[in-house]
Amino acid sequence: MFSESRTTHPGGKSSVKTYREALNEALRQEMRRDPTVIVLGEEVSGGAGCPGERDAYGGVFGVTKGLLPEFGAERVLDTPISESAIVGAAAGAANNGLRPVAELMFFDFIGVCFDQIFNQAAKFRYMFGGKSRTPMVLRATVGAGFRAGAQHSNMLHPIVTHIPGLKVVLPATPYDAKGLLIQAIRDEDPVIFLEHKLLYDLKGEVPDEPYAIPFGEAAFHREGDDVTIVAISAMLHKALAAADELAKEGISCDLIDPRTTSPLDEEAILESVEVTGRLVVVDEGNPRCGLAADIAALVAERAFHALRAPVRTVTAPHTPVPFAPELEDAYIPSVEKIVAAVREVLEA
Amino acid sequence: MFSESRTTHPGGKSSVKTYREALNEALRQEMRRDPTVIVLGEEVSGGAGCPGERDAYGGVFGVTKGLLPEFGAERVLDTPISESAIVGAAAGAANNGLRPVAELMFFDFIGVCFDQIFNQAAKFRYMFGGKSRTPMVLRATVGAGFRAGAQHSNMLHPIVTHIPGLKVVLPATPYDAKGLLIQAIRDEDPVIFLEHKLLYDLKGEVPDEPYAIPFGEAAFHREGDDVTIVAISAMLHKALAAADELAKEGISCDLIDPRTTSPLDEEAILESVEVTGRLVVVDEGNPRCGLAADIAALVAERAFHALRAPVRTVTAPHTPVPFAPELEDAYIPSVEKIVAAVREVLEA
Amino acid sequence: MNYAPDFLLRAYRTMRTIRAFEERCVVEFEKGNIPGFVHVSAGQEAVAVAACIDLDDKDVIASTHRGHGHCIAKGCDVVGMMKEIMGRATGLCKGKGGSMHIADIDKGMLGANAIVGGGPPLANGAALAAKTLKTGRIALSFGGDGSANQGTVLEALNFAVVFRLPHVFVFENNGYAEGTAASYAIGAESLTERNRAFGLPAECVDGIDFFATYEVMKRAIDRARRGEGPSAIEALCVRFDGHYIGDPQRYRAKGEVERARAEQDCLKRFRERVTAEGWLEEEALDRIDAEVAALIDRAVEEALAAPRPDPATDLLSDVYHSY
Amino acid sequence: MNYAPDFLLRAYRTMRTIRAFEERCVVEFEKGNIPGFVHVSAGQEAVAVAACIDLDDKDVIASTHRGHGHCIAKGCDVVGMMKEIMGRATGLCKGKGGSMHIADIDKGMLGANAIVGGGPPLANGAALAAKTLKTGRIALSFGGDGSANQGTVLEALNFAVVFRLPHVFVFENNGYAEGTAASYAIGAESLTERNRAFGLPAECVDGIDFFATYEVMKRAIDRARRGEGPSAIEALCVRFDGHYIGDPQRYRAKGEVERARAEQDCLKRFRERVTAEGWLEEEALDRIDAEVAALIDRAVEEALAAPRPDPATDLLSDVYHSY
Ligand SMILES: Cc1ncc(C[n+]2csc(CCOP(=O)(O)OP(=O)(O)O)c2C)c(N)n1
Ligand SMILES: Cc1ncc(C[n+]2csc(CCOP(=O)(O)OP(=O)(O)O)c2C)c(N)n1
Ligand SMILES: [Mg+2]
Ligand SMILES: [Mg+2]
Repeated sequence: MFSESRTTHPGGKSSVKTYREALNEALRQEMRRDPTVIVLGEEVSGGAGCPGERDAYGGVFGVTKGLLPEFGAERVLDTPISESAIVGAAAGAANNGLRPVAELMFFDFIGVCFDQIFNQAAKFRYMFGGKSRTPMVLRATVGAGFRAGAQHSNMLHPIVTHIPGLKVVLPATPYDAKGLLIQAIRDEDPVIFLEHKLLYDLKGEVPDEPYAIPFGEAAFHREGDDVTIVAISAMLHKALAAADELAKEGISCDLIDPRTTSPLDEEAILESVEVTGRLVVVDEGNPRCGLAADIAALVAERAFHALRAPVRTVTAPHTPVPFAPELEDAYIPSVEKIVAAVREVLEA
Repeated sequence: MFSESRTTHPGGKSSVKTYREALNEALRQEMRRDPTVIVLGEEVSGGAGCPGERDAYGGVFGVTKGLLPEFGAERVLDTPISESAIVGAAAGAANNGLRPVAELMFFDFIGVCFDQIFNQAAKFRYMFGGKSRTPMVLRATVGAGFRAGAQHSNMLHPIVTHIPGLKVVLPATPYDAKGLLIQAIRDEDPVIFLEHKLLYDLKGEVPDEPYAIPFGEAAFHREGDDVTIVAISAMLHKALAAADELAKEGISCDLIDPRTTSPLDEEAILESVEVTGRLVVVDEGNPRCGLAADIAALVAERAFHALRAPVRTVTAPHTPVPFAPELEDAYIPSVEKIVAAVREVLEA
Repeated sequence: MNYAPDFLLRAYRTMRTIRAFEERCVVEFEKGNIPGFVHVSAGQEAVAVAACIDLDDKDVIASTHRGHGHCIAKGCDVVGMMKEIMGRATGLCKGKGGSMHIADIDKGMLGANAIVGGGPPLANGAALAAKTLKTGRIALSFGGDGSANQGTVLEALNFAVVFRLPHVFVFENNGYAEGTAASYAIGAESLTERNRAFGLPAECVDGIDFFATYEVMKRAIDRARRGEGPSAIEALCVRFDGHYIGDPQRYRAKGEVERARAEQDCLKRFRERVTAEGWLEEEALDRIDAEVAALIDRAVEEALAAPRPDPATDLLSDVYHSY
Repeated sequence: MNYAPDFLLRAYRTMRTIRAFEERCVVEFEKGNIPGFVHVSAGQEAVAVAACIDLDDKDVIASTHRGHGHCIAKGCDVVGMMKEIMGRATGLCKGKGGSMHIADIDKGMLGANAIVGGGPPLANGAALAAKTLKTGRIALSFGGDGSANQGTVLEALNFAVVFRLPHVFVFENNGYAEGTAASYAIGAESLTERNRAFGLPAECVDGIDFFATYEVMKRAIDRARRGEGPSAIEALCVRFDGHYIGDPQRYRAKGEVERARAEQDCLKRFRERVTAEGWLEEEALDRIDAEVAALIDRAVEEALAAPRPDPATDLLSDVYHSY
């Protein structure tokens, strides 16, 4: 089942694919269509300079598998561990005729290359008076649940959402993964494309043909008029479970996945709250200056008169991501917490 | 006049000092008191290795002037242009007996050293199960209005406020500058200390003796019951002007400067809104996932029932900082915009 | 080497244009006509021109906070530049960039850069595009002695070597990074040896001597164009002015600047050489000086008369291609 | 050099402990007793031990994602380590860190580091503290061949030279960074030459040979202790396992790992040497093997029985000293 959205999906055949496969297909199809699309990053194929096989990894999560054999080392570049050089190369190349898809492996590594992202790629167009085009994609994995600890489990989407000049995408389904990645590659602006590491094996029906999902268009996953739930990335699935549980009690939720945090489909959220009068925002990121606060503030400012209860945000706590499974599980917003938040806003 | 706050300022003599002088005095007094306090950064004295004078700059804004002559090159270190090495050195030294005050010059340079800040210094204590202490201060200048363009004029406080493990301080007055910097140096956690470049010449009465202003305690600059205005850093002064203008029309504002965004004095804001029922948040940062949204969300979640009007945020737009004076002036929240926002929430 | 008169005239005109532009920037800044803070490159003209004179519009340079000279050497319109630096709507970047972010993509000028070390990774990208698309273009980045200690620059060197990118790294060693000596901040005995150890040809040249510098640049550029990979050039030069306009420069020795202006002026050296060798006549050079002076006068005049940006239309535009 | 039997026994015991610990990690991981992903250092023991054996608790090391060996060599309690890696409340970091963030400040172990290149800037800090406070301590950082291309590491080298910090940079070159060859990713012909060009003594050593490695380390450490500044050591070594436990290692040659285990085992080499020289008896070494095996059994047993953290009390604590 496709996520419902204002975008109509393409006709033609479709098949069940994982999120990983959907991403891989998007890359493959765009690389076939457009010879200026290149992929670069650490281990995007794997085996560079080694005595064994090339394409040994195809990305640490296997997303870029098979690209090297098909497109060759000129278009699939395994790089040294030099993230500033990777992002800089992508940004510079994007201004000079390529459409690079750079991979940062874990988005937690943003700290060693943030300048090239936020001061360079993001600002070129504005600083240069509109004359620059930076059609680059920066792919990376985000999120907790992998027992990978404090330096490999962050979301960090609020940090890039904050930055003018960047677009920020967080697909939650295989369908969205393919369509949004194709849009990201075709887009003329720098796009931060964040894949949740717990979603790679998620399956869903995905059209075989290429299709692009426009940015700034939310997907509507459940319709209801008691409460609006906004959830993104892996949290969509927790929110779906919560909505289904609540449905059993006759509570109907309007469940919206913005899919892109920049641009944000403000209208979808505001229109929903106009109807429900109640808002729960679920986000796996940390709370302070986070996405949940951003959306809560939007509603408090622009749909206040429709609000019939306090806004509720369900987020990770203001702590790093802990390693121990018990702690990590408690860190990540749970279905129970979402259900409880919905009940609270209904009772308020 | 001191800013009013729950902190009582020390007795003894005081004198009129600039924000710059207040910061310099804080550094000097703490360095005298505690031999483990060191200062490092680019041009913190200036003239290293040069044929001319040492202490040629004393910091590009003169804040660290005179420290080298008094404390010597062992405690006042001019560094190469290597921000990751600077922050890493501070974090590593802080775990080994020093209290480094590192300077990043412009906070816009965070992009080349963000990993050492957010993945290292900020997370040590948690990752190491509470066994680490990282008493370091990272000073930097923030803000627009200097005609310095897109890469030297950002606020970026939301990005560090987002990160668990960091404390974030933005003094708006000479009195707060001194007291908060002393607290920052004595604090056992990593502190991001952000000085607004338009404030360095601001004058105010400052006690001559050392004093520390606790973090997480807002300062109350005007008392009123029509509307709560929250404003930080240079925006406090715009908000003061707005409040004074509104006072002429009989509109009384409760004007709160949180002074630290992490920890945030949530109670001060919530209590005020309980009385006024109306909130305007003024922040020079960009709007998305910004501080204004953070505070608006706090109130929408925790003081909703007191709210009698939509929350209004007055921020910079979602653009880089432009160079041309006309554009930069329009970028920065103005007194007129604050006044208009207050009128709006009063009319709503 | 044999230099065509045309080449020499072009080199001289460009160097003189930079000098006159920079000197005028100081004047206009002090008059209050230029906002912000401005870093001029007077004294370093020979490096900029030697590096760029053989490049064409499709080759790409990445510059620094001290970028006016690189812009002019790369062919940017000085009137558009002056307008930009004065924050005018018709400036090269519509007044949104200013001195520290001036750029002209059409001229292969990928921007000044207010982040020390910001440019070399970007120039790698331009070089990568050239290599992948087989355009035969090259990229060239500028950086100061201070920038050489920035991690982004060091990793960019290695990256360029690994991918054999057509990228010439130019390090303008003017002895200072703000008020810190290059010899203090670079721990290595020799920046050039350190560069070379990254696995690319590295040379050190007297950046006051246009001809020596040109020859070194040419070798590196030709090599890059032949697809043989990157090179690194350290050009020793002198900054005639402060780090920024208004810098009291207390860290410099007394008389240092005066001596440098008298004895280490690349323009004077150029003039002496070309007239001594009988390659050009004094009169031709004087004529250029006069023409350049007139051009700069016109640039300032036009810039002062140029419209200022309008917040209503210009503040929010140009952030995205579409949003 | 003359080695006291005591020293040799200690070296052997530590190396054996690392080997046994790592081999057991693989077993326990595969049983599902260790969550997350884990990088073991079997094969590289000689480097860790040679680097740390002369350090005391007050000296500081900064480690990497492949840090168990460094921890053990620095004197961390293996029971506490196993608990940590299993995510237990009584682990070295209360289960909050895990394999990639294990640390023990009391033992001068400033943390594994899941960010490649994260450690060297931090070790500079420890070295700076030692220098400023004149404690006579030194700092030592570990990094892989892959980490050598990270800008943070390169600038940390220069920074250490500028301030003459008592910091020994150890680069464990095991030929691979994940599935990328060191020879591919390091553009320079020689990492050691590149290091040396930063202005510090640099050496390359056979990291399989404990004795050779120890001598090189000792020179560097003594030098640092004498206040003569940093050094960089590249130790050539072999990673017996995959990049992470479970890595199919398709990028390695067929038979490569088996050959390495047979021919390039630092523990076997050590044994051969000490017995051939008549420095130690086989029995003494066997006894150590047995004792270590028992210790690791006990570590696993205790770890499996150890309490798990309680979200109610442990999730929100330890973020700040005070807030
Ligand atoms: C990342 C970063 N750090 C510090 C600065 C502040 N800064 C601007 S120019 C400069 C000195 C640069 O020296 P050098 O590279 O030698 O260039 P020069 O000014 O001599 O042309 C410094 C420290 C900056 N702009 N960016
Ligand atoms: C900044 C950063 N980039 C990439 C990674 C992913 N990563 C983890 S280990 C590793 C390889 C490191 O290779 P090397 O330094 O040789 O150490 P080894 O694994 O061989 O011990 C990579 C790429 C990371 N953790 N951090
Ligand atoms: Mg310089
Ligand atoms: Mg390795």
